[in-house]
Amino acid sequence: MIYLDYNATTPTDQRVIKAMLPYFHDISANPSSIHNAGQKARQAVESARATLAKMLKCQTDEIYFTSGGTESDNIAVKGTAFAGGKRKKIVTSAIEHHAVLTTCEYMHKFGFEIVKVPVDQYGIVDLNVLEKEVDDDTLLVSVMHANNEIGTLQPIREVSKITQRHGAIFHTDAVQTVGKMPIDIPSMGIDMLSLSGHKFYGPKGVGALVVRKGMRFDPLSHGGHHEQRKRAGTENVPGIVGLGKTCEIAIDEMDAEEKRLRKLRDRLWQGISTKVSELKLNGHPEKRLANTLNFSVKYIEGESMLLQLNMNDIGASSGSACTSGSLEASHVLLAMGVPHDMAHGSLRFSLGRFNTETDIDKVISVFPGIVEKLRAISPLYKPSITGMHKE
Amino acid sequence: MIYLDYNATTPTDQRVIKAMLPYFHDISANPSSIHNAGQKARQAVESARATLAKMLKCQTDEIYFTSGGTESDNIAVKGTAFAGGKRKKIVTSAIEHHAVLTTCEYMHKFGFEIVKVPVDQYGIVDLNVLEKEVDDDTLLVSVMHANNEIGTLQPIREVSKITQRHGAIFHTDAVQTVGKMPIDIPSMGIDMLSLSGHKFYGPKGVGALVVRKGMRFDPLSHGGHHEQRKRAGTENVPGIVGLGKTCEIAIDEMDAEEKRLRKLRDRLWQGISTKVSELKLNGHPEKRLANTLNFSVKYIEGESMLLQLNMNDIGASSGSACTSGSLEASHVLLAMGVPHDMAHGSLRFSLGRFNTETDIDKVISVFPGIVEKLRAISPLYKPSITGMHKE
Amino acid sequence: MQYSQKVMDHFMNPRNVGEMQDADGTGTCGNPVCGDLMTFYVRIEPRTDELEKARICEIRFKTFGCGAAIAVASMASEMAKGKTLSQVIDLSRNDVTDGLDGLPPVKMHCSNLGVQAIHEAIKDYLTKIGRQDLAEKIRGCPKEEH
Amino acid sequence: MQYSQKVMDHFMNPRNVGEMQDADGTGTCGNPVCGDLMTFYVRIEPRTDELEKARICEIRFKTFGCGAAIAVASMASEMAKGKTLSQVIDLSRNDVTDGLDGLPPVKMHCSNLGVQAIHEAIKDYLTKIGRQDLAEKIRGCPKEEH
Ligand SMILES: Cc1ncc(COP(=O)(O)O)c(C=O)c1O
Ligand SMILES: Cc1ncc(COP(=O)(O)O)c(C=O)c1O
Repeated sequence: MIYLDYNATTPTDQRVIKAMLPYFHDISANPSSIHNAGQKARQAVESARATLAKMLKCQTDEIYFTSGGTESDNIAVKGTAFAGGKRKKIVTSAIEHHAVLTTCEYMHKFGFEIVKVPVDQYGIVDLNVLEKEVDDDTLLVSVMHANNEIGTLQPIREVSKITQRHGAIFHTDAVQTVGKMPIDIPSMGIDMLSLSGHKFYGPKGVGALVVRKGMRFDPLSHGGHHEQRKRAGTENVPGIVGLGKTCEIAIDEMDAEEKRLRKLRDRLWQGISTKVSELKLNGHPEKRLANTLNFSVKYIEGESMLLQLNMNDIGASSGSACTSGSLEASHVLLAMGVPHDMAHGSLRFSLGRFNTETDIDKVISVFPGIVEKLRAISPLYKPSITGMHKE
Repeated sequence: MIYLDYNATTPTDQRVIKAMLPYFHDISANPSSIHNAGQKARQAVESARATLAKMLKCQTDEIYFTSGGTESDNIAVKGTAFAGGKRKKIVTSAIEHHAVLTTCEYMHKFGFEIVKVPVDQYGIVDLNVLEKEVDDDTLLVSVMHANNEIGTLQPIREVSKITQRHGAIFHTDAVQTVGKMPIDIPSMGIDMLSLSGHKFYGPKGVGALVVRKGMRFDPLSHGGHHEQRKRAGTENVPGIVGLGKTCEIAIDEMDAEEKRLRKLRDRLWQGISTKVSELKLNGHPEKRLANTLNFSVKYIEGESMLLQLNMNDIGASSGSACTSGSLEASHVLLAMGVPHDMAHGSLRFSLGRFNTETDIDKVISVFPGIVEKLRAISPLYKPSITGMHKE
Repeated sequence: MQYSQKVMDHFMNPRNVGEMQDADGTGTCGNPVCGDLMTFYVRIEPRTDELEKARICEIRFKTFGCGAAIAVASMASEMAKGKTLSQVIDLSRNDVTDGLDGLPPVKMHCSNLGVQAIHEAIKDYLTKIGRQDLAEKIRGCPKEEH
Repeated sequence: MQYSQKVMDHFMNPRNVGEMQDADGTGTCGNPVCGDLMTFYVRIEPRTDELEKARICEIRFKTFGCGAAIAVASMASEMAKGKTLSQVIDLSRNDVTDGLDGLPPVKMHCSNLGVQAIHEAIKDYLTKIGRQDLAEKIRGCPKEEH
């Protein structure tokens, strides 16, 4: 299969698997145990923590290991909200991942006011609205670094500055950027940051929340005295070791990889958009993850394209409701003002480490036929009667 | 190292590692993706779920995968509490794992009354008190199946009956029993059950919460539509596959293993207690996990014994405060009425799959010397002046 | 999404796709907001109002929608073809789903659209031949698409 | 728990362990409830009340406690031995911790017990020789062990 769904998840790098392997059986004790076996596990965990800190330019004791991006996001939102204080407003954006969005909405139940700041046609948060909404009652501002569906990058520094002016906490979901582009937590003014291993060639089921010193938050899971008493549960040692190795590799390779993927992605869009009519690029043309291409195909629906691609051994994803088990189209595309039918007709190709030019050219050669076939059976597409449809 | 700390964590079985390996790289897509790669991952997850259901005699859709025992316990307590309803009382036992105990205590903040039912000298919950405390205002009763420190087994069926009489929900933390002894969720009257992979030769960072159909609970982590929308986050596919394999092995081997370990453990206690004076067995002599031996050594402290054992390449654990980073001795031993100094002087040997008679005999031969050495420097031990001390 | 082989077969090779310029009845259910839209065209023979006699002798459809929607439309068209109107009115979503060897739970809503749109086409036919009274008795698309 | 090599050395081979039947001063800090208890015995020479002259010429201890507690007692005993009372009174927990190349954060409370119990033994000595006034100026064990 030509895998073009790296934003959904990535295969674990073989070097990462190799680094993890000894920690399943040979060095498998509990890092909280005082015997030598436990201490070896402890050292491995702390050394991974140091690598993460190095990559993100933060302190080691600012890193809390979690089970993934979703848990990190939930800790950031619920943890800060439950930690108390007088502020009762949470400001987020309309295009957050559900791990932030649904979590914020859930906090309504606990008396918090939730404000979702709108985005422009490219999916960039409206800083004017943000500026107006963030006030001295605002506890938390959560705006993601890059959107997973469209890849659009947010103006993190500006959001942080507005947040700081009102003494609120700034959280960013950086699940899609960590390991793909440089991040400098202090200079970007980030108070809390979520990341997830499996989005950049690390293992699934492990992530981290970075919390700058001095921030108060309640644990999401209570229990033993792990992770500075802020995240209970026996440490997933192989997972954490794997995450450390993942970061080590990313530090070395991300720049070159970024350039390579941008070229491949642009080749893909170039190839497809010259061959297929009536496409619409979703997301910002430049301020966008180098590996992400999202566009809508007029008159046809996303899942049916995915199935056809799948029959051609190409794996991608769609912002169509039909793939998510709900009737709603992608909240991200709708928030950007994409009409419902075009939102249902969206496709996301997200590229990664194992893609080659040959992969891309295969997609370019196969895709037009798929569109043609599906448009032929679409009641919305009537070229014979109306000629070329326009927007 | 002679590892005798299996209740803290177990090495992952080589067969489990082997089962997991293909799911890191080769079959590594997101189970929510509709392409073939995603569907292969989905099938692996669902097949693991079926194995768990088989082991626990429950339905497949009653199983929710989590990141471990702590998370499962937290979902059970917080999820039920936050789901709403009029009932405002949570009844638990004084000897629960911190993942239950601290979590219950935390719920006080949200207006819940928490009652910790005391235990007898063997660590068995007082059913009379439980009977009195569980009432029509009780939302949840959480009593563990076997205690991790002393191994004592709780009268689950009786607790369940009392709970049911008042229409409350019965949760049991079975982290220490799943895979070690047979569990039949319906016939034991369990509504919710927590388990954790790394306690029975599965991977760390994966566990499950079993919830009988019809029980309402709020997710602990909100986000995508995973696990019937009750536990968001990209599935830890290799971990889940590993957990499935772990259960498969347990189904086959647990009976024979239980007998073998009981013999080894009794040999250990027999050997130590005939050679060392003034020991006290902690936990119930019979109603106890087959692999767990906990006792207190008068006049000396646990961690110092652990360090000496460690110098002899033996790994064990202790209920002493000194190992946990708090000044309090084990809440379990104190709840059983063990005096503070004896609680500080407790040791836990927990046996497992890779222990042999040779291991046990080594411990028996080394241990008396360690006790002698430490007693010689203890101000509490004065055999020369008072002769043999008595309780 | 686990689709049966039947679903995939109908999705990849949908039967009776197309339009019909001079259809006796046409029916459309769904809308692009929900991500599914189906239009059916039927030709009736004999063109009578006797539901037991009039048959769907030709049927065509077009679909905007997911794999399930396309397969459902194709399967429904096959099931309706050659049957009397009375038989077609008795067709249910379950018949279509069963014909496809089942659908994933999240896709069940698609299975309704197929028969609904065909029923809508029959209503259209009956209305056109002056039998609003009969047409009204048939349920076509639901008023509100959620 | 990551102990330094020095800690492990003192733990495995504690110096000056034992009791003293006719000690000039004894001091006990800690209690078994907290898991740490130390008793120090000191012999003073010359047995004067001049803090600059009187020296701890012999010292013994017994400890109930964790590895850190035992190592701390051993290190503190070595540091105090041969020193004048004035010098010993100036000894702090940090001196002991530094002498041991540090202790894990959770063990820092142990490091206090060592000097405190020796100070307590000096208080006892000064009291016995009739200098309560001097004894009162020295801080021994804290009133309440948490
Ligand atoms: C932007 C973003 N945030 C959060 C998540 C959730 O991360 P995880 O799947 O590790 O829970 C994802 C991916 O699913 C994501 O893309
Ligand atoms: C009885 C019991 N409950 C819960 C837990 C927590 O499980 P985990 O470490 O998988 O979070 C443990 C072990 O740590 C335990 O022994």
